[in-house]
Amino acid sequence: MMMSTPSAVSPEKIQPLDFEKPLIALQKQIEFLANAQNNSEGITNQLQTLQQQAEALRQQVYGNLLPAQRLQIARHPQRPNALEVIQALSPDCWIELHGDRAGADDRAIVGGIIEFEGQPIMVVGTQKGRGMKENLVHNFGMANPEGYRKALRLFEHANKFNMPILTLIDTPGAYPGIEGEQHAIGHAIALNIREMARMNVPIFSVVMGEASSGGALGIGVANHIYMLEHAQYTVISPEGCASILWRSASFATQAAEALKITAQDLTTFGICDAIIPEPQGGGHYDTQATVEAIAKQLKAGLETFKGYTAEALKNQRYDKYRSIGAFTEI
Amino acid sequence: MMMSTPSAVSPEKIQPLDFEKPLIALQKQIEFLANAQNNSEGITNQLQTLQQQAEALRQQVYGNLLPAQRLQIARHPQRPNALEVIQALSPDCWIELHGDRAGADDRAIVGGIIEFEGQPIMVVGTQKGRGMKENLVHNFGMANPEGYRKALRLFEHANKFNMPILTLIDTPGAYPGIEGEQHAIGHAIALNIREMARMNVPIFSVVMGEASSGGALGIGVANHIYMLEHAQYTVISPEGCASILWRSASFATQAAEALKITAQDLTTFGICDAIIPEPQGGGHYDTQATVEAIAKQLKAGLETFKGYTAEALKNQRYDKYRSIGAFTEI
Amino acid sequence: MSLKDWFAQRKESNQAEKQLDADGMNRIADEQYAKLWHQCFSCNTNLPKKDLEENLHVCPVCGYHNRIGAYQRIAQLTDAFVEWDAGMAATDPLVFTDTEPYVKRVADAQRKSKLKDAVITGLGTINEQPIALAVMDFAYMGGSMGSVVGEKITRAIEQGIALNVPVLVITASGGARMQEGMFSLMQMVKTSAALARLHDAGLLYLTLLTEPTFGGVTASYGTLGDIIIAEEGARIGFAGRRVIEQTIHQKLPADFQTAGYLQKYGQVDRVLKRSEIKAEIGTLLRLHHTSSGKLPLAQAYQQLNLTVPDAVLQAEIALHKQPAMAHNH
Amino acid sequence: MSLKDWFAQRKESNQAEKQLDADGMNRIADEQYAKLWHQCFSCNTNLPKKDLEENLHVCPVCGYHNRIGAYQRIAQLTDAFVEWDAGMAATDPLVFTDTEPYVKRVADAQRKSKLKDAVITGLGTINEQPIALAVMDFAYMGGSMGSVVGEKITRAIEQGIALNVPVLVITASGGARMQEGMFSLMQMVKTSAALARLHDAGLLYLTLLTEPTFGGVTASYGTLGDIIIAEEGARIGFAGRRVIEQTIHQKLPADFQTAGYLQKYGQVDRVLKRSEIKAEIGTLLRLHHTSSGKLPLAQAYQQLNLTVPDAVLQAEIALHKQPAMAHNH
Ligand SMILES: [Zn+2]
Ligand SMILES: [Zn+2]
Repeated sequence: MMMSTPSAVSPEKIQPLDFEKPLIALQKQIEFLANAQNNSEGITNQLQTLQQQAEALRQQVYGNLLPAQRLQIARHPQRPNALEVIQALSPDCWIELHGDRAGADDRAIVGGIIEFEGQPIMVVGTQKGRGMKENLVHNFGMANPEGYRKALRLFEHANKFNMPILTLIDTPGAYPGIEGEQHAIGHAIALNIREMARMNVPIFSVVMGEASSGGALGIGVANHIYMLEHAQYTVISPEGCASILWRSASFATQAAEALKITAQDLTTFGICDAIIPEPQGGGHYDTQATVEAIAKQLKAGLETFKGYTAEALKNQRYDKYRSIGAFTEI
Repeated sequence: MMMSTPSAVSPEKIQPLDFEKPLIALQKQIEFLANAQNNSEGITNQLQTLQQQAEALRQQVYGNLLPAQRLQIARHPQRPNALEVIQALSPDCWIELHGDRAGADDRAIVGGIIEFEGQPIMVVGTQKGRGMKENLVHNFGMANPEGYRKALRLFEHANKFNMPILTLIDTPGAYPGIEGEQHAIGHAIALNIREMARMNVPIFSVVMGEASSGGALGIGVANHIYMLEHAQYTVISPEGCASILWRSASFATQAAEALKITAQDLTTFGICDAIIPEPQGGGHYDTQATVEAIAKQLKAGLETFKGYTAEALKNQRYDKYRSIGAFTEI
Repeated sequence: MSLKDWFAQRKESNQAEKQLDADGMNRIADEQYAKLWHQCFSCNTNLPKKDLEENLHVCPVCGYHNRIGAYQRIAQLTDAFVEWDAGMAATDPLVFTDTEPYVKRVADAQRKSKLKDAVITGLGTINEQPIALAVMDFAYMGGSMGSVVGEKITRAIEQGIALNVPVLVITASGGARMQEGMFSLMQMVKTSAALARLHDAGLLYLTLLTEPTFGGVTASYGTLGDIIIAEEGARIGFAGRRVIEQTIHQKLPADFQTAGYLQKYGQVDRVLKRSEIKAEIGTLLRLHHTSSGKLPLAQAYQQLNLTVPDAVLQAEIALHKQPAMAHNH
Repeated sequence: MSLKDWFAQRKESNQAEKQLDADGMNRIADEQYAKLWHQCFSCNTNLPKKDLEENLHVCPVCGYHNRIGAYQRIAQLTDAFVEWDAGMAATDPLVFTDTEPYVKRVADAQRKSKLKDAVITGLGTINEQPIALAVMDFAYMGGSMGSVVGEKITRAIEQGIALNVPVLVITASGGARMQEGMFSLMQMVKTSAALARLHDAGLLYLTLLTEPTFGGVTASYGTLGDIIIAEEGARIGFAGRRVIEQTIHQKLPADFQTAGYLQKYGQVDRVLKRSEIKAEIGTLLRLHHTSSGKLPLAQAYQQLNLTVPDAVLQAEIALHKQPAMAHNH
C-alpha cells in the first residue's frame, strides 16, 4: 500500500473545538512545566498528577462524545477533504476528469481515476475547500445539477471499463439555488440514484464528514457504505429539522440526538456497513492515519466483492436497500 | 389513412417568387378576361391563346428549375412546417413531449408521439414558424444543444418502447451563438449521430425544406432518407460556401449549383432514398397533397423494414453510410 | 356546458344564498351553509360543494385545482381498482420525539385523515387497460415519505414487473418523513432501485406530479417517469421556496416552481388540467402497449395464485383486440 | 534544465546573431538565418530551430504550441508505428470548381504538404501498448474532412475493433471539405457509426483536440472520446468565431473557444501541455487495459493474416506482465 503524507495540518495549528478547550488548557500547563527544566521532586509530582488528570479528562471528553459534538468534529474546517484523501490513496496516479459535457464543470464534485493496490478505481467526491478561497471554488461542497451529471458520466465510464467506484461524501446538501431548480436538481439526483443501482461494478461510499439528504444520495448508492467514526449521515440537517419540528434552529442539538445520525446508530440500523476509526479527537489530528484507515477498509471491501458477477453485485445492492424500512402489516 | 386538411395557405395568399412573377401576371390577365363575362369570339380566342401561353410558360418556369430556384421554394416562408405535417399525419393523436430534463425546452425542435396507420411513431422535427412571432419562438428552426438533447431523449424513449422514428428536417443549421458553444453544441450533435446509429428501431428522415450541415445531421441519421422534390441537403449553406470559396456571398447561385444539393443529385449519389413529389410550384401550393405524399412514402418505408430485427436495422443503417465516400487507392 | 355557461346558470341561486346570509341567518343555517357550499381559495366564489365534486374538485369559475385525496383521485382515474397492502402502517424506529412523540403524530394523522399512511397502492384499469398505481395523499402528514410510503411504492413497482404492466405514481408530498430519519432517506434508493428494474424490463413508468411535490419525492421516483405529467397549478421542486430565498437573499418570481415554469425549464412533458388526465393516460397506455406488445396479465395473475378480477379479464380481451382495431382506422 | 535556464544560456548567442543581422549582412546570410532560426509567433523571440524541435515545437520561452504535422505528432507519441491505407487519395465526385477546380486544389495541396490527404492512420505503440491511431494534419487543405479522412478514420476504428485495441484520434481541422459537398457531411455519420460499434465493443476511445478543431470534426468523432484531451492553447468549437460575432452582433471574449475555456464549460477532461501528452496517454492505456482485460493483439494479427510486428509482440509481452507488476507496487 503506497501512501504519501498528505499536506496535513500541523498539530499546533489545529483549531480546538469548544468542548476540547479544558483539555487544551491542561495540556498547555503540562507543556509549560515540562519545559521549565526544573527537576525538583515537587514539579515532577505535580507533572505526574496533571498528566493523570489530563488522561482522565481525555477519556471524559472523547470517550462519550454526544451526537452534536461528533457533528462538530465532522464539520471541522480542517477535516481531511476528498482531494486530500485521493492524493494520499494514490500519490502517483490521479487523472482528474472534468465536466458534464454539456456546459459546466461543477467543482463542488471532483472525480477521476486513481490507482489503488494496482487497480484503477473511479473516485467521485463532494469537495470542501481548505479556507474561504477554496471553499468558494468548491461552493462549500454543495453541488448543482451539473455536478451530479458529471458524476453520472464518470460512473458510466467506470461501468464501461469495469472499474470499481469509490465515492467520498462530505456535503451539507445540494445547493438550494434558483438555477439548481431550473436545471432540474431533483431529476439529476434521482437519475444518479437509479443509475447507480444499475451499475455492474462494486460501489463503495465513504461518508467522510457530514452527509445530508439527497445531495449525499446523488453519489451515495453503494454496495457498502462506510462511515468515518465521527461522520454523520442524515435526512435533513439537525438545524433544518429543528427549525421545522421545534420551530427554532436553536434546538439543533436535540434534533441531532433525535435523528440518530451517527455512524454508530446507522450501523445498528444496518445502513452503515463498517465504521472507519479516526485518531482521537478526529481525522484532522492525523490525516495520514485517517487515510490509512480508509485504505484498509477499501481494501477489505474490494476483497469482499472480488469475484462477484455484475448480476450478483446488482442484487446485493438491491437487497441492501430493499431491506431498509420499519413498518407493521395487519 | 386519416388525414385532415391542415391550416393551409389559401391560394390567393401565396407569396409568389421572383421567377414565378411572369406566370402570375399572365394568370391575372386570364382571370380578368374570364371574369369580364364577355363571350365575344375575339375574347374567347384571346383567352385560349393566353391559356396556351400560360401552359407553355408554366412548363418553362417549373420544368427546369435551377438549384437556386429550388432553394427559394425550399425556403418559402409558407412552406409546410413540421407541426403542420404532424397535425395532418395524425389529426387525432399528438402527444407532444417537452424538454431535455435538464433546464430547457428548446422550441426549435419539436417532438412527440403520433399514431399513423394504427402504429405509434415518435416524430422529431426542426420547426420553422409561420410568421415572425412564431419564428422567434422557434428560433427560425435553428436549434441549440438543449434541442438536440431533447431529441435524444425522445429517440431513447422510442427505442425503449419499440416505436419507429420519423424526423422532419428543415433548418438553416444549428444556431451559431455563444451559449451554444458554451453548452457543447458540437458534442450534442455528435452524440445524437452516434446514438441514432445505435437505435434498434427503424428511422426515417424527411428533408422538408433546407437541411444544412451538422444542425440537420443531429436529427438526421436514418435507415431511409426521403426528400421533398424541392428540398435541399447541404454541408454548408450556398451563401456560406460562396463567401469562403468565392470570397463573396453574391456567388451563392454558383455555389448552390456546384455543391449538388438537390434531391435529384443526392438520389444519384445514393444518399437520398426516395424523392417525395410536390405539387407544381412547391408544397405550399397544396399542403394536403404534400402531406399525403409524405404519408405514402412513410407507409412504404414502414413496409420495407417490417420484420427487420434490431440487428438488421442497425446493419442496414451502418451499411448505408459506410458506403458513402469517393476516393482512390493505390 | 362551458364553464361560463355553468357559472351563468349558478350565479343567481348563489347570490340568493349570499343575500340570505347577509340578512343574518342563525348559526345552524350557517353550519348547513358551510356543509353545502365551498368558497374558492383562488377566486373567492361560493360554489355548491356538489357541483365542485362533479367538476373533479376544480373550480368551474377560475379553474383552481383543489387538492384531492388518494381515493378520490383513484375514483376519478380508474374504472376498477384493487388495493394492495392496505394494512401497512408506520412504526417508530428512532423512538422519535420532538414537541410530540412520533407515535402520537401517527395516531393523530391516521384519525384525521382516515388513512393508514400517505400512499394508496393497487392494481387498476384505466380505459380498460391495467396499470399498477401508487397514489400519494397530502392529507396524511403532508404526504411525507417514510418507510411505509417507500415500501408500498417499491412493492407496487415490483408487482408491475411481476404482472408485466405499466406503473403510474401520483405524487403529493412535502418531502421526507423527518421522524423516521435515515429510514426515510433510504426509501429514495429503494424505490429508485425498483424503478431501475422496471426500466430494464422495458415497462412504461408514468408520473403525475400534483400540488405540492417537493424534496425527496422530486429527487427519486417523482421525476423518473418515462413521461412526466404535471397537473395544472401544481408546485414542484426540490428545495422549498423559503429555503432558496434565504440562501440567495433574493425574491423569487411568482411562477417559480409551478407546473408551467417546470415545463419551460424542460422538466415535465405535459401540463394537464385534471379533466384531461384520464383520457391522456388512457391514450399513453394504448400508444405504449401497441409498441411494446406486452401484457400477459391474466396469466401473471394465475401464476401468482390470485383470482383474476373481471375488470382485468375484460381489459385483456380489449387489449388483444386493439392492434386489429388500430388497423381499421 | 528549466526553461529559464535554457533561455539564459541561449540569450547571448541569440543577441549576438541579432546584432550581426542589424549590422547589415547580405541576403545569403539572411536566408541561412531563416533556415536555422525561428521567430516565435507569440513572444517574437528568435530561437534556433533545432532547439524548438527538441522542445516538441513548443516555444521554450512563452510556451506557445506551434502546429505540427501528423508524422511529427506520431514520432513524438509512439514507440513504433505501421501506417494503414497510405495510398488513399481524393477524387472529385461533384466535379467541383470554384475559383479553381477541386482537382487542382488537391494536386497543389499534395505537392505543398507532401501528404496524400489530411489524415494519417495506423497501428502504433505508446509506452509499449498498442493503439489504433488517426492523426489529422492541418497542412493539407486546413485539415478539412472529406471522403478520404472519413474512410481512413472509419477503417482505423474498425481495425481497432478487429484487433481489440483502443483508438486514439488526434484532430486538427477547419471542418468539412466543402468541395466534396454531401459526401463530406456524410463522413460525420460514417465515423460516428463506427464509434458506436467501438463503444458497444467496450473499447477505449481517446481524442486529442489540437489547434484548431472546428465544424464537422467537433460535431462527430472529435468530441465522442471516452476521455477528451485538449492540447494547451488549442482553439476548439463548432461554429467559427466570426460567424458567431456576425450572428450575435457582439464581441467575444479573448479566451472564447480556447482549451481552457472549454474545460471551464465542461467539455474537455484534460488540458495538457504537449510535453505531458505521451506519458498521460500511456497511463490512460494502462489504467483502461487493466480494468477491461482485453488485448489478444498478436493473435488478432495472425487471424488477419498479417505478420506480427516485433514492436507489437514486445508490447503484448509487456502488457501481459503488467497486472503482476502492478501488484508489486
Ligand atoms: Zn375559483
Ligand atoms: Zn514564444
